[in-house]
Amino acid sequence: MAELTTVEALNLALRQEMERDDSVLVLGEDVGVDGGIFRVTEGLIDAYGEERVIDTPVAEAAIVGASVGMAAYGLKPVCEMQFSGFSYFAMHQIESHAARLRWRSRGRFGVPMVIRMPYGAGVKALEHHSESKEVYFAHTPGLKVVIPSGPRNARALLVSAIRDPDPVVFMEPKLIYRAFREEVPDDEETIPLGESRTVRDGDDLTMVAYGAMLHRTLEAAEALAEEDGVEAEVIDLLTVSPLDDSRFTESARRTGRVVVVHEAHRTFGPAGEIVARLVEKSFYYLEAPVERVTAPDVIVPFFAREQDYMPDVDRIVAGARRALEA
Amino acid sequence: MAELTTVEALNLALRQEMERDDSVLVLGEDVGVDGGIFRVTEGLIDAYGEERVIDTPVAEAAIVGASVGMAAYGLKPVCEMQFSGFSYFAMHQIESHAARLRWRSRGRFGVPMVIRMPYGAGVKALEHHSESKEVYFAHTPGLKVVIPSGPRNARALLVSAIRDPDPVVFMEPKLIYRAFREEVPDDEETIPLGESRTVRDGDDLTMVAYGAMLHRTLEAAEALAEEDGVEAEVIDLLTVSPLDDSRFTESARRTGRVVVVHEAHRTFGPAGEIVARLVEKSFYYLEAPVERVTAPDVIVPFFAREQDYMPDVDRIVAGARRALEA
Amino acid sequence: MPRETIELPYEVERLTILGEDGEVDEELVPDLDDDTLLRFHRTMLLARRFDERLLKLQRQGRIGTFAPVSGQEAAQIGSAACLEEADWMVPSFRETAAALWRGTPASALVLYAAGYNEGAAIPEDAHDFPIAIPVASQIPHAVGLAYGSKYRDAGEVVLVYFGDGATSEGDFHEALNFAGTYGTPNVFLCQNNHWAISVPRETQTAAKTLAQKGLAYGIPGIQVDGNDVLAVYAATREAVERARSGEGATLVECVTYRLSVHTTADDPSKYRDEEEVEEWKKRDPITRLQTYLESRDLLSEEDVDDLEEEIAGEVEKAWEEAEKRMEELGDPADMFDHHYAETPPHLEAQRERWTDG
Amino acid sequence: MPRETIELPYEVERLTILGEDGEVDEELVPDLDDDTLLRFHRTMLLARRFDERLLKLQRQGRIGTFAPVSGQEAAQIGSAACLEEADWMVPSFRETAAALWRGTPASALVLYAAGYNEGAAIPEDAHDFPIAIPVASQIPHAVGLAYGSKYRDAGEVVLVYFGDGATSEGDFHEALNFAGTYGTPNVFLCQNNHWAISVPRETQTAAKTLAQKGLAYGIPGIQVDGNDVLAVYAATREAVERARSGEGATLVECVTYRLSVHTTADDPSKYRDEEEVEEWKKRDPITRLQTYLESRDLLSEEDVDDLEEEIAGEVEKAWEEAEKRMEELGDPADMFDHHYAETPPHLEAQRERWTDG
Ligand SMILES: Cc1ncc(C[n+]2csc(CCOP(=O)(O)OP(=O)(O)O)c2C)c(N)n1
Ligand SMILES: Cc1ncc(C[n+]2csc(CCOP(=O)(O)OP(=O)(O)O)c2C)c(N)n1
Ligand SMILES: [Mg+2]
Ligand SMILES: [Mg+2]
Repeated sequence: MAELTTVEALNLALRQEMERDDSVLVLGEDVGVDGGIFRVTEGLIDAYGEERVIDTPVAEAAIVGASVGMAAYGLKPVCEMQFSGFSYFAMHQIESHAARLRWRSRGRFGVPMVIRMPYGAGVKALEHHSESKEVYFAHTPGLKVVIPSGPRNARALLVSAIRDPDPVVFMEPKLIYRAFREEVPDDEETIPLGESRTVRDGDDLTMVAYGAMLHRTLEAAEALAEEDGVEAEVIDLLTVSPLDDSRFTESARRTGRVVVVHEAHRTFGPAGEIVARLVEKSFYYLEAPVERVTAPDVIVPFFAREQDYMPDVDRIVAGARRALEA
Repeated sequence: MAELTTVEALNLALRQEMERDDSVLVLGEDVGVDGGIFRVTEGLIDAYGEERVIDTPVAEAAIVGASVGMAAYGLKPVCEMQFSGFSYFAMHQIESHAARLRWRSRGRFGVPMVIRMPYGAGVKALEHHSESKEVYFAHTPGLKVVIPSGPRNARALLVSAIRDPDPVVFMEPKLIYRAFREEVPDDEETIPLGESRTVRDGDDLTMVAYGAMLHRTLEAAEALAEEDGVEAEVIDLLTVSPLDDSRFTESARRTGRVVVVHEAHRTFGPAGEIVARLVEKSFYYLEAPVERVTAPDVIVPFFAREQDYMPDVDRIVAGARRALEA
Repeated sequence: MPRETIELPYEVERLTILGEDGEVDEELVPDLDDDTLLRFHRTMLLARRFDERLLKLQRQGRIGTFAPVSGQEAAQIGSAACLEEADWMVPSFRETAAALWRGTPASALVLYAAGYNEGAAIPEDAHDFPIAIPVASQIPHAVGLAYGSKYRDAGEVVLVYFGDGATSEGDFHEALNFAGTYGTPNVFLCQNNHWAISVPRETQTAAKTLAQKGLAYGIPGIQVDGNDVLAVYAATREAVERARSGEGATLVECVTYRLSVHTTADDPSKYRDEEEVEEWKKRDPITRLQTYLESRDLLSEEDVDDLEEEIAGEVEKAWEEAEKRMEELGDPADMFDHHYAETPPHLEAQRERWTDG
Repeated sequence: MPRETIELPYEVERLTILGEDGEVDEELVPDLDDDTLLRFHRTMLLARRFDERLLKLQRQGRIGTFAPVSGQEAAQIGSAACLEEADWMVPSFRETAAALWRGTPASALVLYAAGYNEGAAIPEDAHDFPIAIPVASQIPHAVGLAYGSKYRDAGEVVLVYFGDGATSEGDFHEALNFAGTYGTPNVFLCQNNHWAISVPRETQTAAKTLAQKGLAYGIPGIQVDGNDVLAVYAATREAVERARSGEGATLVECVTYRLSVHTTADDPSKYRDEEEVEEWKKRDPITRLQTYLESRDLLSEEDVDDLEEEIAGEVEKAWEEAEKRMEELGDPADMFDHHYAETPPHLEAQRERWTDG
């Protein structure tokens, strides 16, 4: 058991899976000698060699496309898009092949690959380095989309993603890469994909979040408890697709009031689906309009404005109060 | 005034705009000598020459990317993705440049381009030829997304899209390309982007649709009138982004019951946003859960199953009845 | 020091063995036994007749859009024949002849054209990829497969098909560049059939040959008369051997011609002259091989008649089998199948709800 | 008939004019007046000092990530200097020197690095594109611009910068192929600085040179000593003239070196030896030009001292100006600006709501 950052925890997951299974390969830009620009793949090339830890040319479509071929061959490629904002270069390979090859070949070729990508804002990065377009992937049948919220679940989810027989888009919130440490067991730990978790109990309000926003949401929940005497239940999605709506719709039936938080753009964003599920499954229990606290429909601004772009604790609290007071 | 199919009406729009403004150029695969595989660009090369009607190599990213450069230069490229299912090859150019160049250059370079793409199922086409991933574009700030529903509005909207100073993703429902004719005035006609329209009046139920699904929705509305004595108001979005929620939220306040219909996949699909807007703006008037009648979260099956995949009149009627009876 | 020419280890050759008149360059004729030559001929003829039959079925509205192979049989058979069973074949969307050679049942191809997903099913052990429609997008997969073969030291070679139009896509470029970098056992087989739908080869690229594009990736390129099954075989064979012996990838450009429509949705009269087609009909790869086999007394007119009859029966049977399969595939809810190894709950729920109406 | 070599109209040359020791090949020296040569030197030095200052500011946490230009000044100035004002310059993300040559205020570059969108603002008449971060994605834009110039018969040439890594991206390929097909007036200027972050040139592609990739598109390619400002100028000048006279595009590979970090987020000690850097420091393009100018008595040690002082002032002023601008840019609600020519109602509503909290 060690106190690890999310980066270290992800590295542990990769290392242990590579150790366990020689069909696990890592590929991407700068993942080898450099150890990944965020150091997630640090040291892997020394341990497993350049055949298994592959520094690639700058070519996202080929990284994903070659991974599809490797996966069909029976390997388990874990490929990296250096930032999620560059994954659009590979969108056709993701949508048209990674997500479809099992289906197209009627089960002959599964595609057990993971596409890792740092995503989200908050680390003062350049343009395109702070994107949250998880909807592109979550709206694509055949994919799974996983977004951890801390070192321990990041590690356990990545292990599950690697072992999953289907393609998983694994989006890593940059903001929590090094923001805090958590105890991460040395021994194997997995979390089933497709299950959300309740992080905080409460009966007055339901708050749904994931990734880096979970922490701001939790802070907001504490503030609400302290300042308003309101106990919010906070749910961490962990897997965005397939979306586990069992917890948040159940919670909403108890609380009647819901806030959804994400740093993706508002319109046609993830919260829309969550609201739709709430309406479908908990309509008669809703006492107020579901509040969406999201980034606005603007391109992520250069970093001087990024904290203004992202939902912050104040905005989440304000959204919660609107839901509570409506 | 002539009775035109949607294909002919789109051709008319292109022709008249090219005639009027020599900065309008058309480019794409097979748009020249062949006249487009659906004949939308038929005859343009004869009238305007191969400098203005450009047959390109098979390279979607370059088609969009070169169009961005042309638009910045001061031209008005109307480029074609042969099918929307191949637009993912250009996703990075669309997201990272077409949508951003005005913003990035702080207004110096507008990007007055149109990306035309046939979309949707129903014409017995091959894999990838029946896609409805409008959410990819609608969730992308900086773009506009337009989806006409018939010859007359297709023509008027395409003219508006060409004259628009910003990039417009113009998605043409293949199913209505030749399904019916409409009177289309010879003289110029435009429809402002960003405005929905009411196609049928009613006070019992609100139905929201667009593209090819509008017609099935209208049929369903007639069936409901006849069989159930229910008068449904039917709203045609026309522009999916920016989304005009004024009509459907107002209508919902009158009817209390809403059905949203689209052929895109259900989860994280367009209806989610519509439900969220309804919850935000008409919550207290909603008498029943909003019903989503959509394609399921499956890859568009090969064509033997495509009619099963798409919402049909029966399913829309069934959805409406659920909304009415809830 | 100043302005000097850089020595490039590069040369593009063009190979023809069997001339248009059926004459051969004896020195270059590859070592092939009579049976194999006859199998070449038979499969080429089968592909042609099958194509014709599909065209009719399409015109009758009994199947949907498909991409005819007519004219490209030599390019496909000559190349596919170089593969071992364990080697991998990665097609684009026009590889009917290659698929038949590899053992894909013709009925599966009919089923595919009739709009049934099951037509794309790949048998459990087959090392064949399903049809890939997005142009050039299958090329990176071939590199990934080849990487797998190399990593596992399996000795399997991966041959991937694509067209002249495909060479313009970014995926072509990225994939060949990967192959150059990693020395993967790939054969990149370009069927330059002169057209990408309505766009002629000259508009596709200003390069004189497509073979020379290999230079960009440090891999050899060769141009072959693609209607000459012996030349295609010889060149691909070399490429396969290079790959198998660990020397890396090769780009083989087969210069051939699409004698028919692009797909059944296409009307070539819009963009090309019938004369051009007539010219190419004279170079028909099947006639050419047939003349050669006749000249070697391996085939008689009678044999061909028998063969035609046999093939007609085979084609008929394929259609009947496909029809039967279509009936068996009665349940449209099968559209929910095969998205994930295990169907997730939301999809199960959708299937149930869908089935209930 | 059989196996013959295809005549390819292709040759890749390598050009050096100003040697590492400051000696020149007199025959090849381009016709440049003394003032221009001195401006080359001044701007190269300015770019270097500006770089150094930005690095300090970044280490102090006063600006964010940026990509230093050090080592590539000759490649950028020698090429940018070939453009007329009305010609177009399309940068990637490391073109500080070229931008300064083209008249971009240094303060704007600081503002950009400090995370303000206004730092990317392009003046109304400038024919310069803003920084493009997605590797190679700016290359197709350059082809579109050039198409516009050709269509309008404007005589404007479009020069686009990119790195060695960029040649692996599909966008590079598709764009150069378009240019070959349409004969657009483009100059494709590749700064091969030997590294793409941590990936060396040899891993990037198995091609011997990057210049030879032009062959794939039927356009000429030339390799230039990229630390030799005279050679860069001469080669680019030729390419610009070709383009301007309607003969189409050229690929120019400048062989140079990234002396500094990839960006300030990068730690090169992870992947390259300091010795390699030291080797390249000996070929510093500024020293080389300075030696030459001194040998021609165009520059003295004193001149350089004066220049250094002047430049130090200029750099200081840029920072002060940028600081002032940052204060003026007080309102974070400006993040809602410039998405559309006219802000649509939903975005106005979001801005209002956002401003209200
Ligand atoms: C990415 C993509 N863009 C466009 C299409 C539409 N399309 C189908 S085939 C084709 C031309 C392909 O030409 P070529 O590569 O020469 O192959 P051929 O059809 O001649 O066999 C095009 C543009 C497609 N299938 N995929
Ligand atoms: C599409 C894309 N993928 C990845 C990155 C991350 N990245 C930034 S620069 C770079 C390497 C570029 O190398 P090169 O083209 O040689 O340019 P240099 O940095 O050497 O100037 C990478 C991979 C990016 N910006 N864009
Ligand atoms: Mg072709
Ligand atoms: Mg570089």
